[in-house]
Amino acid sequence: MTVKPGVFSWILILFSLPLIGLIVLPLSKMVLTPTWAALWESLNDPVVLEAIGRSMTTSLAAALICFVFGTPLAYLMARRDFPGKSLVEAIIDLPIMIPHPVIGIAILSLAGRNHPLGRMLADMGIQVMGTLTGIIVVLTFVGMPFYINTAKAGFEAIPKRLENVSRSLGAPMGATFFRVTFPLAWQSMVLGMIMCTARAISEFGAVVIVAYHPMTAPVLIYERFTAYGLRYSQPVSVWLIGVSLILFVAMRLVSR
Amino acid sequence: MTVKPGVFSWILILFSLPLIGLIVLPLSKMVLTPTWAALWESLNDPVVLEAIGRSMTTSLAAALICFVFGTPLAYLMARRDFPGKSLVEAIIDLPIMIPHPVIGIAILSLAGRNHPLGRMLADMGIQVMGTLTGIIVVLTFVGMPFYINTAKAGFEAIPKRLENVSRSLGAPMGATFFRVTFPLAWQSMVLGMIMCTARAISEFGAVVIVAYHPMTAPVLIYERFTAYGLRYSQPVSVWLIGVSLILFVAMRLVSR
Amino acid sequence: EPSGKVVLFHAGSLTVPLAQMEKEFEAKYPKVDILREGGGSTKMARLIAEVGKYADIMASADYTVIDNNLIPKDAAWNIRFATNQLVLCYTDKSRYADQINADNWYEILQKKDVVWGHSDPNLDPCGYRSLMVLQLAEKFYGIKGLNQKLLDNRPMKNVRPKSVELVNLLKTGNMDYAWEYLSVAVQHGLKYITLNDHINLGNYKYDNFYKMAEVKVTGKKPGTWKVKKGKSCTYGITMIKNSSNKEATIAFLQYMLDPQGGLKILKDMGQPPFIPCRIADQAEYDSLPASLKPLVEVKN
Amino acid sequence: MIHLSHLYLTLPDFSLKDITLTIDQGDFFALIGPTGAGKSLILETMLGMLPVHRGTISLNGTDITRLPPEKRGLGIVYQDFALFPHLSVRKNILYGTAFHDLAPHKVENHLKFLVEKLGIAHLLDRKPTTLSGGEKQRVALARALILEPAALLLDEPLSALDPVLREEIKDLLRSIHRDLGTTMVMVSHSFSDVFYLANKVAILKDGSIVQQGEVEQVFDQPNSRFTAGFVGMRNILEATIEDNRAQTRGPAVILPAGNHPAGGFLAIRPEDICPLRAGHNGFENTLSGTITHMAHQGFYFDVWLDVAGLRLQAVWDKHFVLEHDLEPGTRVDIGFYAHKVHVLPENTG
Amino acid sequence: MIHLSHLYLTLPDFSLKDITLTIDQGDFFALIGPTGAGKSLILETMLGMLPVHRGTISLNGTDITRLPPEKRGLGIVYQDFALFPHLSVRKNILYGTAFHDLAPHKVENHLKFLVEKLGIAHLLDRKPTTLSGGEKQRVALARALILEPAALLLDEPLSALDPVLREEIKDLLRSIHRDLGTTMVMVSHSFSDVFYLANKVAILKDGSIVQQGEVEQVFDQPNSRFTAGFVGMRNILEATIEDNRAQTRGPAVILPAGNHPAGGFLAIRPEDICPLRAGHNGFENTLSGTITHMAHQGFYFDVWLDVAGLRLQAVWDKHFVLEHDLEPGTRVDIGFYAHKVHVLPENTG
Ligand SMILES: [Mg+2]
Ligand SMILES: [Mg+2]
Ligand SMILES: [Mg+2]
Repeated sequence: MTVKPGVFSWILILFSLPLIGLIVLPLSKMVLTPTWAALWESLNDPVVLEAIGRSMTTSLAAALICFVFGTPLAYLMARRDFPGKSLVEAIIDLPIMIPHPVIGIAILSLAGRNHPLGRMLADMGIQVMGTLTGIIVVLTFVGMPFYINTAKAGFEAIPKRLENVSRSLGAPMGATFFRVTFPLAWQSMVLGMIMCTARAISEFGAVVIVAYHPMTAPVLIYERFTAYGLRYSQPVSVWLIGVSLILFVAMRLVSR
Repeated sequence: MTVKPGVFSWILILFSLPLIGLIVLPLSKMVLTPTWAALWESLNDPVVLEAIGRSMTTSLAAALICFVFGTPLAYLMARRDFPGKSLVEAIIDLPIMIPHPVIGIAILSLAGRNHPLGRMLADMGIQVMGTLTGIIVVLTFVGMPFYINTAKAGFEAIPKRLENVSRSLGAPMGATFFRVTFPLAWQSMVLGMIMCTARAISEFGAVVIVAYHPMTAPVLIYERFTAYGLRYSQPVSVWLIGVSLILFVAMRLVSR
Repeated sequence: EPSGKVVLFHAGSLTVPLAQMEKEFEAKYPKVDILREGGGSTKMARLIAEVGKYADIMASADYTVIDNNLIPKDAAWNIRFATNQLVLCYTDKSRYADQINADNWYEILQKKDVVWGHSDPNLDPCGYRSLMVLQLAEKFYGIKGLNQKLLDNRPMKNVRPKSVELVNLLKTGNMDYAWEYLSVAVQHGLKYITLNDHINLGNYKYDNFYKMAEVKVTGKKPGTWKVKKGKSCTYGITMIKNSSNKEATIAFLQYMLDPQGGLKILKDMGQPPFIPCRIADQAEYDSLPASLKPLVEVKN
Repeated sequence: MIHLSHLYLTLPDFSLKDITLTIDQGDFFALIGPTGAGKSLILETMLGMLPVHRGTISLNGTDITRLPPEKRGLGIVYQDFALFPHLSVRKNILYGTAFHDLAPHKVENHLKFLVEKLGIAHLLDRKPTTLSGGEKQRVALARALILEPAALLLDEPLSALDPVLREEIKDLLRSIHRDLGTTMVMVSHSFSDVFYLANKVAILKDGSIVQQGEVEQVFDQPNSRFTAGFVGMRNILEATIEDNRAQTRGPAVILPAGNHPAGGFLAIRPEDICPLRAGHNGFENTLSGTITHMAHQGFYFDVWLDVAGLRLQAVWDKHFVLEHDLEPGTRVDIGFYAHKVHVLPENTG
Repeated sequence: MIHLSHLYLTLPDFSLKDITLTIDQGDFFALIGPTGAGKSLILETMLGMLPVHRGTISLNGTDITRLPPEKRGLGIVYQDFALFPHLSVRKNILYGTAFHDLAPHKVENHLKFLVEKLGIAHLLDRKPTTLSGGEKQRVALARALILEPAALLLDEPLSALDPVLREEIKDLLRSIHRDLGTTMVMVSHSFSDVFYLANKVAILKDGSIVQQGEVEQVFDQPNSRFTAGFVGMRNILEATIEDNRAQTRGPAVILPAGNHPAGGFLAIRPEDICPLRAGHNGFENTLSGTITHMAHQGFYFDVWLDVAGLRLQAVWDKHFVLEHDLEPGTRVDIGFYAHKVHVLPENTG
């Protein structure tokens, strides 16, 4: 019923399998190993529930911060040319390449009382070490490139002409943004928030340095794994992944 | 000399500053703190050099694996429609959201002797736990979405018509790919490898579970930080970030 | 000549002296590569016993961790090789740094604006030992409820997995005071308060007093608990049974337990070694590799 | 000969339905229709880029329905030229020769001949990005022609060009077709291009062929309102018919002899509505009307007339209009032949 | 009145140079030139979307060079319509009214008037994605017109449309201009659209204005080879000139009286080269030639002639060609007026 797929297509498929397998095999093993009993048991463990809830809320908070402060940045990057723009682009991508412990260390060393910024924060009653605040700062750091790049692509996909028309019709830049650009880019912004939340939920290395307690789910999983072994870390992983997926699907549905 | 930038532009810039600051402030503090003496000293420490070398080589190896196996996958995703395509897309993005310790745990539990795959690997003399192999597997896992998504965007940007013309001129699919698609998408592939390497170089949580030794640079940084303190971890971070940046610039130049 | 890799799991508090020993030993035997992995002792032991991670040697900050987790399945013997004591560390910049002393430390630690912490009792012997110090202080100073009052001023966020991590929190000003082993305080150049022998867990002569302190730590699975009783800080070391490089492993142990080798480094770094090292009973002594026997005596 | 037989193709948002076409050796065949009618899809299907769901395509008697594109021997030239941007003009043109068993000196001679004919000999070492639109189109033509394709498919070859270049390339296509005898299949949405270049045409609408045949025949005898409008019959009048007399909403019109339906539409080209001049008295229909407005179109004028309540559009020679001082409000006598009145049945699209 | 005075604009890969234009109240002004000449850039500059590097723009005497777009009161209609896809047709049209101080009932009346005039009253609750190209263009026009802009800028308003729709929208633009008196500035690359719609035209090439003026005047008196080619003078002949006699590479040609340069080019429209018929004997130039080839263009024929070695192109009425059985090889006598021969100085582009 179709144009014959050549040998080449089969080669492509064959070569594609290893990477798909590399993702699917360990994860399905991971998800399928825990018994229902173990899953149920961990669902009754308040520590587990709290950690998952904490991961969700801090990651969402990070995504929200990215939405508020990253949207203007993404819009600037999509629409304006200015000297040093590619430097700013590189800076936005930096969090991807900075080793995770370094992220945690760098943020901690700013936040301590031996740094003016840390003293300022302390005077304002803001603590970073071992607080939800600190976790959110770290997660914002790691999630930001995902939000900004996705939102930027969304803005770039909106024809500049629509904004031009809006302005020619008397709408100043701000009104144009809120009446035309924003509603049209909304889906990419939600997608960006999903990407940002996803990246934030997975973070461990930077979080564990800034806050061992209160524990996020990845830290709990690590702690359980190292202290009790696989059997006690797997159910937590399964729940975390499951809840995340539900969250992402829900976000996508809402953005329709 | 230009159309007057409105209040709105200034608001955008103002809102963009916090996130830029969040990246720039901790990192510049990080990079500027170590003395030249400390930097020089750590450059004479074979452990540091080995760890940075190991991070570079394993990350590049992961990028190379992604290039070999991810390119066909990216091309399929860019050019073919098939049932379940969006499922495959979701699978490719999964590594971004899987908590890093879970990645390490999942890969270890496949590779252990309690799993048929692990036994098979063991019989072939392949060890995952505590080996460069294991590190590369983990880094491939975390870097893959970056390579595939970047390469896919590159393929999508090449007009399908160029491939159609090539085929109408007698070139089979394979020849078309290597003579037309590949040379035109080459830059995105290199960009994808840079993104993949960058992501891989930063990984800590998954690596530390699969291989504490041999130490990659982020593990060494973590170890130095927790055991000796900031003063001994910072120079390693600075060198790692510096070498990575040089690597990325070099890759971009080569791809011209 | 010994060669190959030797994987050494150790208490975080041994990181600095062991790094020095690794250097010296690798200089002596260039074909050997010592690979160290430091962490809370309990955690490291569980990594071997329960997760099945590979190690040749386990050196614990509490020798009972080896008895409880590794013997008999993963190890045959347990050599005690050094002692230590707990001190309260701080820096110039810590709040009330100019006021604190051995008599008023527990008042300072109750001040609302003071941030102090210790390592995780479930993962690190230094952690539960820090808690024991607080209990013993209540008894020793005769202040009812002191322990609880102190704990009330220490939110969970001030509990970190490894005691050595706290050093950085002190140095960056994220924390004011932290409980550490004396050796760690010396090695990292921290200021510290030395406590009365009754409460510092450093003198085995007070083991009977120490016994009154009891700390609940997590058991083999989440939700189960076991009780740790106070005891002087005694470091233990063992060789893991399934070590695949026994030659180099024993060579390192031989170097480490030598009063002119590893023990000297320990001593220089503020951690009093046992010379000679000690083992619990004759049966364990008999199971030692021959080359180690001269360095060890049976003594309880 | 290319033969498409009852071809069906279903895409998510579009489908081709029952396409049957025959393109003979040496034909210049045009596929024409409004945007989205499926013209380009037919080309893609002939090329083998899209899966056919039902029906067959044959080339010189061989079934090629399932053959991959590289084995079909058809050339394609796209609207946007689709030159390989990383290859020089020479390498672009020679690209396909690597996949065919051709003697090197013959390739070299053929290249020389083609670049001379197409006027691009001086461009061989340039990169495509440095070329103008017309130059690009010539290179794209050379690249396809050097393989002597069984047929050359042209997907709107003139759309992306400026008017001046468009004329140039139109002439070039005409001369290629005349001199090399290449079978051509062109997609276009302009009937005037078709008129200039093609000998056969198929008119598409919503994925189906509405009418096909010789260009002159389709031009003269559209079979539906749609085709009539498309081939430039701007006067389409509702009418009731009795014998060869049609009653419009305005005057009555004499039709050519023959059997006509009782009701339907009359279609008349504006250029067939002539002013009455001395010596032209063969018109079966002569009427009188008033010019309502006029538009100067360069060589000719568009003239709108009110003829007893009927609105008619005519195209008149510039010289005539100027010589007779025609302007809105002028009363004129007009005439048209009965055989220029096309009768379309009521139920056509 | 819009006045652009010595405007300069530099972009990374293009620049506008010394653009000076005056568009009077009620003008239909066309900007025309090949792709990439900078036509659309001038519109963007007038709108305020691009920074001007030198020069001024004034609207009714007020300098608006630095004014943001929303304060200029100019309307724009783009080739791709640029409707807001998330808003209904009604909300699209009313979009701009929120930013102007207009009485609600006046807005409602104006809306009603416009949608009637533009024939889109039945579409008000639809989403733009469900509209055809012509409908979209009407909505875009209504959206701009409801604000009664000082001028309406049209960026190739016909390019994205099918030929049939194109005629429709062309008529619509004409009637809007006639009935509402809106000043229009249209970018186009087709001279025939300009002819139909505009009263004034500026011809652009590589960012500069080559010629501007009344449409008829530019059409009749191009000042360069470039403009001559652009306005359809397909016969451009090298010549040496003495008094009013020009020697081409073929026959000699009589020029209109006046001062001519010693050398240069002659430009003649194909429609000005007429066949000699009875009663037409006023031609200063009468020549004899052979038809080399012909192309049927619907209403007319393109005819190529060899006249004593000179290649000339003519456009002849279809009826004339058919009545006289003209075909390639036929020998014909032709004539053209001296005043239809345009003399262009040597050094023009
Ligand atoms: Mg070593
Ligand atoms: Mg098409
Ligand atoms: Mg344009």
